[in-house]
Amino acid sequence: MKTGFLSDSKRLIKALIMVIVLVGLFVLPNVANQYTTMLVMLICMYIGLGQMWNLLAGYAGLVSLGQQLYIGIGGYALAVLSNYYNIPILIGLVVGGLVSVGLSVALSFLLLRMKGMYFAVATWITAEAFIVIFAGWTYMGSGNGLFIKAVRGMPTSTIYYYSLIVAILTIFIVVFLLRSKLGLGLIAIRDNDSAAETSGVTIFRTKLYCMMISSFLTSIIGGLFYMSQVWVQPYAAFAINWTIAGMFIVVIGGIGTVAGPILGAVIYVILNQYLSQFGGISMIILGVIAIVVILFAPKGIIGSLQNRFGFEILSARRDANKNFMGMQIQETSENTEQ
Amino acid sequence: MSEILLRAEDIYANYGDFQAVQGASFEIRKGEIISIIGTNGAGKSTLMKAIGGTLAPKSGKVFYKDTEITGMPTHKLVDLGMSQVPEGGRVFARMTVMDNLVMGSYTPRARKHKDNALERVYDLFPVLKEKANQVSGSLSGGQRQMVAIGRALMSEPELVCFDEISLGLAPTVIKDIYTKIRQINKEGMTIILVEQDVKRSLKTSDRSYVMLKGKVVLSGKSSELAEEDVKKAYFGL
Amino acid sequence: GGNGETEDPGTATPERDYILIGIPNPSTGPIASFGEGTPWAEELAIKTINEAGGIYIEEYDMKMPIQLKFVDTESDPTKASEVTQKLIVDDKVDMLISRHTPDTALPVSAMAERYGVPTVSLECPIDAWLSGGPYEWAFHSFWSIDTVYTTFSQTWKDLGFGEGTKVGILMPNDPDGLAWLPIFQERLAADGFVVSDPGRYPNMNSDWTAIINQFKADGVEIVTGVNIPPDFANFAIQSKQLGFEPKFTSMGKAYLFSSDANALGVDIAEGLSAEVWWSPFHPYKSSLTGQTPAEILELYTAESGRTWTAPIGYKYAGLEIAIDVLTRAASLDPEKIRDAIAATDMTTVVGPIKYNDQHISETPLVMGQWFLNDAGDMVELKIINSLYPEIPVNGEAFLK
Amino acid sequence: MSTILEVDNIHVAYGRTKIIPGLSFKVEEGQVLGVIGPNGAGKTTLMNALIGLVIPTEGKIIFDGMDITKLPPDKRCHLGLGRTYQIPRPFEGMTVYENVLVGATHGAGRTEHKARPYCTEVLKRTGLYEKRDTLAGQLTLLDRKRLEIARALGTDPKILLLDEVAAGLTDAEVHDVMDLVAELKKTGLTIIWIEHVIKTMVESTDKLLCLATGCLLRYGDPKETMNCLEVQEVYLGVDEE
Amino acid sequence: MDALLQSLIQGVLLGGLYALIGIGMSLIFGIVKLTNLAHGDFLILASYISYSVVAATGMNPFVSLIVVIPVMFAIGYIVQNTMLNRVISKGAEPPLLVTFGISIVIQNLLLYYYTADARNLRSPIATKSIIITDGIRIPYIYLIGFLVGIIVIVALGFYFRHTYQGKAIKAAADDREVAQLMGVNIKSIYGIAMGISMTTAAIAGVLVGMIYNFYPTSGSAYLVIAFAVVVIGGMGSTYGTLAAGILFGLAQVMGAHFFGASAQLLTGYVVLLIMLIFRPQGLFQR
Ligand SMILES: Nc1ncnc2c1ncn2[C@@H]1O[C@H](COP(=O)(O)OP(=O)(O)OP(=O)(O)O)[C@@H](O)[C@H]1O
Ligand SMILES: Nc1ncnc2c1ncn2[C@@H]1O[C@H](COP(=O)(O)OP(=O)(O)OP(=O)(O)O)[C@@H](O)[C@H]1O
Ligand SMILES: [Mg+2]
Ligand SMILES: [Mg+2]
Repeated sequence: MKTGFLSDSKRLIKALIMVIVLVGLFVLPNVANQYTTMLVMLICMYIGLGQMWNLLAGYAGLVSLGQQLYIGIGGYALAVLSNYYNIPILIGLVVGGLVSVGLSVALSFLLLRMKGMYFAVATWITAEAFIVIFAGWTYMGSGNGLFIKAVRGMPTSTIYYYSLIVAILTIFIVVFLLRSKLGLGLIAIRDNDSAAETSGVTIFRTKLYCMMISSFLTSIIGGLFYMSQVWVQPYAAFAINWTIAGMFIVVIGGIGTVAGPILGAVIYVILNQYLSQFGGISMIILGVIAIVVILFAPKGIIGSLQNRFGFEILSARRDANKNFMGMQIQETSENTEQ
Repeated sequence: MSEILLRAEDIYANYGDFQAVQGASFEIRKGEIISIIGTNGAGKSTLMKAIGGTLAPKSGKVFYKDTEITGMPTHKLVDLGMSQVPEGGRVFARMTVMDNLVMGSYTPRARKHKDNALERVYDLFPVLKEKANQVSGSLSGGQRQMVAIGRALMSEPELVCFDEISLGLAPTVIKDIYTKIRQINKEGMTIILVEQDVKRSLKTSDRSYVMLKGKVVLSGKSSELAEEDVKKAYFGL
Repeated sequence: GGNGETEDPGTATPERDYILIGIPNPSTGPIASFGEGTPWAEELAIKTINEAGGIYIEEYDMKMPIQLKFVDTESDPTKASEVTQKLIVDDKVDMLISRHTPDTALPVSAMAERYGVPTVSLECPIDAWLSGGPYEWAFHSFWSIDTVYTTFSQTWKDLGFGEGTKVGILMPNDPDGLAWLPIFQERLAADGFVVSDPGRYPNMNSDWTAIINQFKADGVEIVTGVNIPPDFANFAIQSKQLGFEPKFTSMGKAYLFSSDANALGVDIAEGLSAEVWWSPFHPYKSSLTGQTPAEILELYTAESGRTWTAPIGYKYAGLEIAIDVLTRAASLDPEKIRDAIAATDMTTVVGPIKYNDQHISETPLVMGQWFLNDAGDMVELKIINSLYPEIPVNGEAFLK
Repeated sequence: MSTILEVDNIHVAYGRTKIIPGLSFKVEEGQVLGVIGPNGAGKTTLMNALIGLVIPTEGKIIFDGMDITKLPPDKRCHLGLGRTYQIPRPFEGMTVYENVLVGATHGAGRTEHKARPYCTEVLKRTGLYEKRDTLAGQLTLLDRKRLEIARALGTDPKILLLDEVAAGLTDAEVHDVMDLVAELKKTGLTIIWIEHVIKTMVESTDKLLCLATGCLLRYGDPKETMNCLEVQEVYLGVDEE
Repeated sequence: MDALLQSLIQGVLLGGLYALIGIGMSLIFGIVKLTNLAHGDFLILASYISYSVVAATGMNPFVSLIVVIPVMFAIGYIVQNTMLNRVISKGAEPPLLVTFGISIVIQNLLLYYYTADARNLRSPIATKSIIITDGIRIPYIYLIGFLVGIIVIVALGFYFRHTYQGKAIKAAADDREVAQLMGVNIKSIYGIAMGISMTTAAIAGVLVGMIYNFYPTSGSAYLVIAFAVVVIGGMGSTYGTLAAGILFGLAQVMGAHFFGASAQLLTGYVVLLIMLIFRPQGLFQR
């Protein structure tokens, strides 16, 4: 058993590392070159996207193929509010998030009736339907989409900070959520819904909260993406590619882990940037990498490392002996009986 | 004495790093009923899995009629005439009762006798005939166990292994089952019983093996084993 | 503003000894057929100047060769924007060339504006490109939809379709369709044509019965619009199945390339007419080598074994403009390059380029029709109508 | 003693198949009620109806003076009905401790902090304390059954519904369960217990109910129920021992 | 009136084709519990294989099936055995990503070998119809598609209901381990299931290639259709898939008939979502 002192000092070191990393990230645009800043900015956005997909699929068992819906809403909210009403960008972000929450609540009554792959497919089809709706909606610029004129000149560093904050927020929220009662209920539902229900977990409400949180943040991330891209257009905004990117990030990194999407996003962004110059074969390479990683590490990179070395970074697991708050490297249970 | 049908030598089996079976050996002759007993977690089911091919043993050898079958894929073993009823009344939940039973006669050898075998199973468990077209996932616990047993019998095996056969069955049915087991044994089927119910298994079997913490700690003719010894071995006293 | 973000070399020793031009290209994905011919055409264009040692740059007092950096947009505007940012901030390109449909041209131009990178944009209808403006750093050349209509309607009138002719319009709900629609509606009406409009169908529409029924009911004689190739193919085949055979079809985008036209089958393809932005029959010459479009395309076919496509001309022209601009600017200072672009006045293989104050230069467009070849197993394009006197007609329009 | 649960002429059906065609009985607070009956008699179905996984087509279920016939399972759990599953359904991705914690927080409405000591106590009582950090997916059958009980207890129920928790256990282990039940009874918990192990039923229940094809065959004192001729016929079989 | 009848006919016929596109996916989805995001691309792969065969031999596209089917079956079998079997027990997401990886690899390999040019398997009957009245015609090719769809689906229904192998596939999906204990070769049975799914994709691919032009990226459009059909019909339900295909096809065509071309896709989706409200587990799922 570890002594209190030991775990305390471990915790201190951990906290110290975190602070250093955070400070480093916050001063990055001032010290690093512009490309590094841009890379980290993209990584932050994709971390957020991944975390939110992971929250749904990895923890709540809601394998969604429709996260692009909220990305699109986030982008459009920004465009509509800033173009038509001159509303500041940040407010636009939040309003987009709230609209998404509303939408997710409305859709929940439909989607949460479904389970497993029905849910997955239904979420996707819903997003596809939104392509059709937005493409036919003159106010939204129809198939042409809208230019978000207000962000045309926005410097990368500004978007960088927004993205960084949102990424940290998503990680924080996921960790916090999982260590909360809600997270416990989510995992219980994922493992066995009727047993969870008879254990007192209110399935609909628990899933609903999860969907609301994820739609809110995904939508904000969508806003960030479109801040950087300026042009929002229905076929791209509601494209399945967003969810696929999230899925790639999470599954490669390690589903059901908090660190997985972080690593996954780093790999995804760097790989994409690097491969883009290989023209015709870049996609083949990406596809092959995805397949190979999954075949040899089906739990993702972090998941497999955790299995091998028996620790978990940013664990959501509760230790029966210890208080669970505070971020510490915990050893997972070795089997007690021998 | 009749020939040895199955022989397991010094089997080790693991789940990850955890050793569930640590050097267990046993044998069974044609026409015998043996029972393997032991507390929960003794490794009985694991041993059966290791023999039946669903879990690759870490080391040790298994022979069936003098051919080594260690590590052979399960479906081949079934072709050879080994059948198993895994614990916990596992049925093909989305298939009908009838289809579950029919799946029992999957091997080419058994297909020929499908209709006969089906009649016999219905005879043993009349309720299954009533429920023939019900999806087996919606059966009661006991009914599932019946399906699992019936299904194994459908394959007309030479050797069948029942893991916790009476689990969840009502007393009448248990009695029937044991009568039936003795009967099919007389008809030539060799049987391994894995049971919790020590008394009943000692009474039914020719020989018994007692397992403790992954090892066989006692074995002998069931009728000659003293209850005291069994108890001791059982709890490792 | 973000324009201050580009760094100013300022020193006399260059970071690198070449000029770097970034070219996002849809090499994969749905519009990959536009991306075909890259990098062949671009490399052909820079060959002579690089062999001559490159372009003189004043700041460094030396000649610098041109290097091109291609990135794949996967036909996706999101990707296009990401890889363009990489070109700008990582590779620090001196210029961007953006082309091939709004899905590429718009996001690339938008990134050019954000980071202040001088950009030559081509091959995206002017109207669509302008919707992303106003532009400070990007300059565009292609034709406008108005010209398309004028060209189309001129052909119809020449064929004897007069006032009262029933024209069915087939416009999808995509940037092209939506841009074409109001202009066609307005001008068709002004010309006295009777319009039958079944509404905005979505791309990759799988069934055309309702549309065909309406065209049949309205007695449509001419069908016009702008479609992605698979949609038109499907529409045309179903029309035939259901017994709808318009007298004349003038469609944008749907069968520009020989492969698309021939995939329709000769029975359908023969007689279809389309807008032609560039062809071997265009009379212009390369500002770099004096080669004619016919010569360039002959070379292309010889080297790649593939038939020509119009985007190849625009790929080539983009570099013609870039080289001309850099030669005049003799500098890698973004602002100087930008000013040089603004002052462009030249003729490329696709026609004359001279930007107006909206950063637009319109390139010529003519009418083409698909004719059965001598063997009768393929169709080939001929020009049947031209508003530009310098581009000659080489086939006689016919009704089917 | 007061009546804690009243089942009033309930009819239960799955689709068109009627399983329970009208059943009524009452359970007194603090009692242990045994339920026996042939396979497929409807015991588990009855339990499903009590817990809310299936809603009776007719009749009423009254718990603590409240009509709960149509409440969903989670609400019933909050009110104080806890159950185990005949075929164990642990949350496989969670540790044993977390399994119990789910019920203790969501079911009993405690905060996680407050639930902690309670869970520890439940784990100790059910003999799972040693394995608290094991993933539930790796447990043996017995431990899964124990976990079923532990998880149900975690919800802090007023009525505990046990579905064949002793099946497959050795005599000694069955005794452990019986002791546990006796102990729980002392704390005032009402228990409804389905089991096929007759001896256990006779010894540890206050009342015994025998179901056959969904109907009440006999309800009363355990010994009397056992001795009833009809029960012997449909359930026990003619004794040969 | 003619227009309405024409739309009805077209909707039903299109539906048969949709069912054929969806059936292979439904099978794998419902029985092996695998969401095959590459189904559409496999279908188009079959179209290209047929294209190559036709180009090389000049045979009728239908006849090319004697080559295309075995090739597609083998591809399905191999893909399942070398890749999907390894991840199938690891939850829903890893197979999802693997099939997506396969999807982009197929798309881009096709692009690489066949370029982005439009292709088709046009045969002379492609533009011919049975003329009933001047306003009502039944295109041969759609009629063939419809009939083939029905034949394939009925055959599959029979296969799963009445053959040992069909039952073994279902059994293996329900409980791998126990299926092995019945003598099922678990390694090959999923491969066979995928092979069958690919066989239907081969047939659908050839039909689609005869009706529509195809490109390396065409697969995604068919994936959406397959998904819609599967969700409406209920996973793994063969006749459900047929009914769903027809319902979806009719919904689209009638939507366009009554509300204009812009409503075509949307009506399809709306019908689908309404279906889901009332039958969240699909039309024919219990
Ligand atoms: N899938 C698994 N993963 C890890 N450990 C396991 C697994 N299955 C069983 N074990 C462990 O292996 C040991 C032996 O288990 P086994 O199921 O063979 O026991 P048993 O004798 O059949 O017990 P029971 O009578 O309860 O069925 C137990 O300690 C159990 O915890
Ligand atoms: N979903 C369902 N659809 C149709 N019939 C069902 C369904 N669930 C259960 N049944 C039937 O209801 C009857 C009662 O089942 P139940 O599980 O209540 O029996 P039980 O008394 O618990 O039996 P056991 O002792 O074997 O566990 C059985 O005949 C079973 O086949
Ligand atoms: Mg066991
Ligand atoms: Mg039961």
